[in-house]
Amino acid sequence: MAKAAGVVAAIAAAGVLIGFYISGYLVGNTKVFRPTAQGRSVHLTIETVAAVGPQLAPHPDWVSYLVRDTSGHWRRTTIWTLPAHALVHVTIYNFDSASGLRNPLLGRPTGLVGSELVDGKPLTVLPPDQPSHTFAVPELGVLVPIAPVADDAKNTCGYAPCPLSNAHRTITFTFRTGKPGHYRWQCFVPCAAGFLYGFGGPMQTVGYMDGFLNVV
Amino acid sequence: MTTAPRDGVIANDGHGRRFVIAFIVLSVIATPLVAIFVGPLFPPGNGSAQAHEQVFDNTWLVAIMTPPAVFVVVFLLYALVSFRSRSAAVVDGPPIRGDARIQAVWMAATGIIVLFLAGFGSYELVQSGSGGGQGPNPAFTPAGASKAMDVQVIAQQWEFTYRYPSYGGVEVPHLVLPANTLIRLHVTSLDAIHSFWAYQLGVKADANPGVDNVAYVQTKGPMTFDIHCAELCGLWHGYMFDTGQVVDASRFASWIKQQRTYFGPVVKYLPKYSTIYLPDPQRRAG
Amino acid sequence: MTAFRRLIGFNLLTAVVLGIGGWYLGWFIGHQITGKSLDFFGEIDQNDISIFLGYFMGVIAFLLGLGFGVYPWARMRGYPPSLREKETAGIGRYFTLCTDHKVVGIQYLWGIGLFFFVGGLNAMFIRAELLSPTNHIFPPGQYLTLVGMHGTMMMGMMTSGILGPFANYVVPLMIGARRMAFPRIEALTFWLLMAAGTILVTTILFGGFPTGWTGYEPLNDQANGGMDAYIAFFALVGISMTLLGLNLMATIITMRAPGLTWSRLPIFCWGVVSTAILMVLAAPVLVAVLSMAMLDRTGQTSFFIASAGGSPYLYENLFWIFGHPEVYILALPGFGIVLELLPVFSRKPLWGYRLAVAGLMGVTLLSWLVWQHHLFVSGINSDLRPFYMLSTELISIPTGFTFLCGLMTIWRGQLRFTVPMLFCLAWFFNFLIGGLSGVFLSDTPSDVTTHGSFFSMAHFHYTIMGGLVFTFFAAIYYWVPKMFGVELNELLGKIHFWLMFIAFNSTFGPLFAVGFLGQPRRVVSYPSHLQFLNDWVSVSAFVLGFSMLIFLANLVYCLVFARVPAPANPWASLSLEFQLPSPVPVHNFERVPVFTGDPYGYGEAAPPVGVPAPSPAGGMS
Amino acid sequence: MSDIAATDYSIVEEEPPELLARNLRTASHLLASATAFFFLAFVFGYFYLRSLNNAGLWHPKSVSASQAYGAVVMALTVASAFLVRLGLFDHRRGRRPQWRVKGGAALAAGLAAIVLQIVEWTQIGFGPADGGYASIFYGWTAFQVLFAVGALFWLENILATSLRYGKIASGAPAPGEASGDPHRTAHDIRDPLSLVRAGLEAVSFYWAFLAGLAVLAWIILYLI
Repeated sequence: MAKAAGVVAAIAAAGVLIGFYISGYLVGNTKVFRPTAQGRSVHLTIETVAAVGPQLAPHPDWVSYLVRDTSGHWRRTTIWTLPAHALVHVTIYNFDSASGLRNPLLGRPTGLVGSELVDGKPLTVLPPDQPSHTFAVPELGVLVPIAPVADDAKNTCGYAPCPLSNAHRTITFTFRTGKPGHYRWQCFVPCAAGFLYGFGGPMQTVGYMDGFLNVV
Repeated sequence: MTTAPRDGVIANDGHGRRFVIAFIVLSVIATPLVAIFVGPLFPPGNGSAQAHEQVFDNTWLVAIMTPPAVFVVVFLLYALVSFRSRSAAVVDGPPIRGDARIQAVWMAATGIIVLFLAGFGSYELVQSGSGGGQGPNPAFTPAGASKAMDVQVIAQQWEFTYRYPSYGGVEVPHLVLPANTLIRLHVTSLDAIHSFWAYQLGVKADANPGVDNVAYVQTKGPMTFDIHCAELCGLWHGYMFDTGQVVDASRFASWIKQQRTYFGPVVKYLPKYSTIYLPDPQRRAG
Repeated sequence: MTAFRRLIGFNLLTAVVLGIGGWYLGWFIGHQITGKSLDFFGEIDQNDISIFLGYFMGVIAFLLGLGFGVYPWARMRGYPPSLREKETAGIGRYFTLCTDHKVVGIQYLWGIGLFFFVGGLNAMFIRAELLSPTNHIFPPGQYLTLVGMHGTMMMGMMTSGILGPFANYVVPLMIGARRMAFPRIEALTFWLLMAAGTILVTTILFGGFPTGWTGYEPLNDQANGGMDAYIAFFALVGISMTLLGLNLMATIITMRAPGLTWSRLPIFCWGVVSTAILMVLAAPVLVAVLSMAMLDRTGQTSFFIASAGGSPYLYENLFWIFGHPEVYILALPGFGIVLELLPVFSRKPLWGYRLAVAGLMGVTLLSWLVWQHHLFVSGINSDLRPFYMLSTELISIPTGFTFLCGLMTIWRGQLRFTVPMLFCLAWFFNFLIGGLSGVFLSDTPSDVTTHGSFFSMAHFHYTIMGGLVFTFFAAIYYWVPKMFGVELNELLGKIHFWLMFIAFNSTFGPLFAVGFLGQPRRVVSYPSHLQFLNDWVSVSAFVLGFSMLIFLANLVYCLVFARVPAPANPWASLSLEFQLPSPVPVHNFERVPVFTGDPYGYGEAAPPVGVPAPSPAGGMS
Repeated sequence: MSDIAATDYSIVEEEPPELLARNLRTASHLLASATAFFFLAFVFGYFYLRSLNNAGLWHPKSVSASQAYGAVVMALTVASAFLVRLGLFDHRRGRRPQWRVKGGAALAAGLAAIVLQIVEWTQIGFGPADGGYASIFYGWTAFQVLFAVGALFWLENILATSLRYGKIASGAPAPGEASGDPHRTAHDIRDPLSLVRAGLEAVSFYWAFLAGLAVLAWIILYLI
């Protein structure tokens, strides 16, 4: 009897350990955000920040994308559910300064409906020393370079969430989602300072500079 | 080597002969069947001269390997059925400790197979480089390599882009190649190691930072092909895929013209065409 | 009072407490050296120096807690050493530094088994993720960590999978020795391995690592802090392997009983010697290359950064100079087990003993000359490819010797299909598939398609899982009755075998096709037309995982509940370890045995085996 | 699993006294092989990176190691190994006091080499970040120091045993002195002086091997 109890206890302990182990791998998921759609049209409001801050993430110094939810709060989630064959109108407020592209090709916006507007002016190409980030969905051919806040700007944002009263650039553009699928999006600017080739940390962790578009 | 009695001396009951006959008969039947029916199923198809060679090579390999496979499987089946112990008590078998003749035949047979395989593979490789990346100074080039068209594949985390040095050094995000042309692909990387795998073209070449990895491919007719990254390169390795196209010459000309117009504004910002780029590592330095 | 004293002595509990304390001390010191004030890591909240110092000081404290400090401290002060420590201290000796090679063998069996199941659990998660062509359970970064954990855990831990438990346990018994040459080093190899495995599991706390088991640069340098766990793990495993190989080699060279000449040495010991040679020579290269990677991550060096005067090729070359011998370190003990067990269950002498030894040694030698076949499309030395193609394919000649000797041993035998025999016979089939598929990878034109795809993954699972894990289980079923003095249930064993064999082939067979159809390795997402094959593989993999549970159930049932005492020689083997009572007395032999022949004299009028003149040692309970 | 009751040790034969010497000799050879392969990685790295010279940063002009420090460190290591070898000859001839003097001098020379190496790092004028050569230089010398510390620790152990039993002609410590357990006396080395000879033979070989590696390091890192 004692033996059986011991074995049952051992199995239970193993189960707890395994559950704990799995949970270690599942924590990296961020919550899915679903913007409200009007027919075949969706508005997304995003901000890109130089440091995500201690409130929103375990790594306060990492760069990150944030998205504005329906109640107007900035949330750190990069998995967005969007309707298929829809027009997505995106507004990005960028609070970060320039990092520069390694491949200047990626300064040319592609795959958009209409053109990319930076502070209301259409953009043909962003010179390679300027982008602070890009918003890119390679499978949809979408690539949007994001213009930087000037290095000498006043009132720059420290830790996110950043209010619009801080120095920022406004980028607006529209793209079409296409057929249902699970598309990754990422940033192509080596903006993860302190990591080799600027591509570690936030650039390799979903929830900061990478995410998914769940097109349904 | 050994002084123990030879197999036949113990009991000349025909086990050895029966096995050898079964092996020969089954090999003779199976080998051509495998070569004819399994061989053509092998990848990567007939998308390029290199892909075609690989299928040919794979067909030969599988045909050569059929007899050894038949040997081991038939041997095991025969032995397990014939020599299973039929008594409940533990009975010893005959104390055979070796046979120099069998050993010599085995060594000769495996040696011949191995040398043939290596010779055959080398011959196939030397002919054209077989579509693999060969580094900056390819040792094995196909005929007419000096007139090949250069295309640069630039891998970065996590996308391939392509440069056409003979068309004003324009860089584009998708690969289109002209049909029936010998292409010299220069594969390089701007950060981690990637591997450019154009599956239907039979091309695979690692993209290393600071290295010009050259692979030759002779395209055939118009087709589309899949491109994957085949070397673990970080978070989006599994999503680093794309589709490329082979189109006939006139369509290629109009396509490249269109690309030069669209990407015209960015060409002036591109670095001068070079076989390698050495980006600033942006170390975690103080 | 004595129970309390026992708790605070040198044991696992003390070691864990001290280890955690040591970790925090190292972490703290690391932050003092490179705090944010120094602007060394100014912009990231990741301090690799802290993590490494934490791991190394944690390991040192852990070893001190186990009592490894006593001996060097005594020697430093000039005291002569005691040869042995804690041999007869009851159940507690399994949780501390113990120098009885039989205790270390059993420690290894449980320790390795634990991490083997952790590695297997990762495989289940990987296959669960691959049920769907898109990412759906684990985030892609965590998926890569799972892949890396599975590969690294298996490669690192199972390297000692046979040498750890079985060579440590039976080699001294087979060669008529009372102990290993260096009993404390033997214990050290085990505890280092346990510390290493624990370190690897902690990678998830620092963001995991994205590189898979190969840890290629420069991705390695770019990765999160979890990469440091990989580096520390593999470096410790490398040190453990070097010492394990050194100890086994020294034991076999110096401690063979009288009459046990090299030509009478049991073939398993030859397998151990060949493996140990590779361990002693290859593992230091691994430690060196990981040290370089560590310096790149912490010390600003640029061994592997092309833009700063280094080269990622340096890593690839050095890693595979270790890595290819490493895969033979995994395979060769399996050869030894198969050739050792077949005579017992065929009731025939080992056929072609010298050829078998030549095969093992030939593989050992040739495995050094083949490493660039991993780099056929990497763009280095294209003119050397015919050479590496030839040298790689030449390995099939000595491997063929093993096949011939094994096959001819069962020819005309009196085959008894016991569970260990079934696992050995499965080895032939698995290794045949593994070996033949290897030809596609060694042939450069064919390798262009198969390299880096699921084909190569299926190939090495056939050789390593089919070659090592199957023989690992053969060894368990063969020697556990000797090690624990308890019989294992044969019916459950056979169910385990058949389920495992069928599920194994059903898992990895289709993966050849998946690779040929163009699915690269280590992807979280794949073309949707490959979903059927991937789902088939996943379901088979779950059955494979379930077969392991049957094994566990068998083990628990037999060792905890049934406890049927095993006879001293359940297999009627002529090998020396089965001439001893079960369990084996502490000092193995009352009198040193004298050999007059090898242990394979089945069917011979006067068995030429040197059975010692043992009266089972007195004082046994 | 059932526990095994204590075996009656008196029935167990004693091990042949030369076994320890054989074990240590084998181990020192194997350890030297392992060490050789460890440093082989650095030798390979040196010539590989040198031949590639990526980004022209293999060996920038500003990077030059100090010839004086390098030569002195190498010479001290070699001298130390030579002294150990001389000490071994003394011990073989039974001149135990002379061996102890030479052993102490060897220890001092070895420690001086390590200290000088550390001083060199602080004085050298380039850091590990300065290209391929600098990486190899720092990596190689750092591990050279680490291995030297290990070998010197081994030498110190033997010297300490030798000093502790220096006064007696054939050392026979009190039963159980080593293990602290009078019931396990059978497993003490009965004659610690035999241990000194075996250990000395082994450490002399290994330390001479490391000195050879130091010469190799000097040739590769400083001369060519």
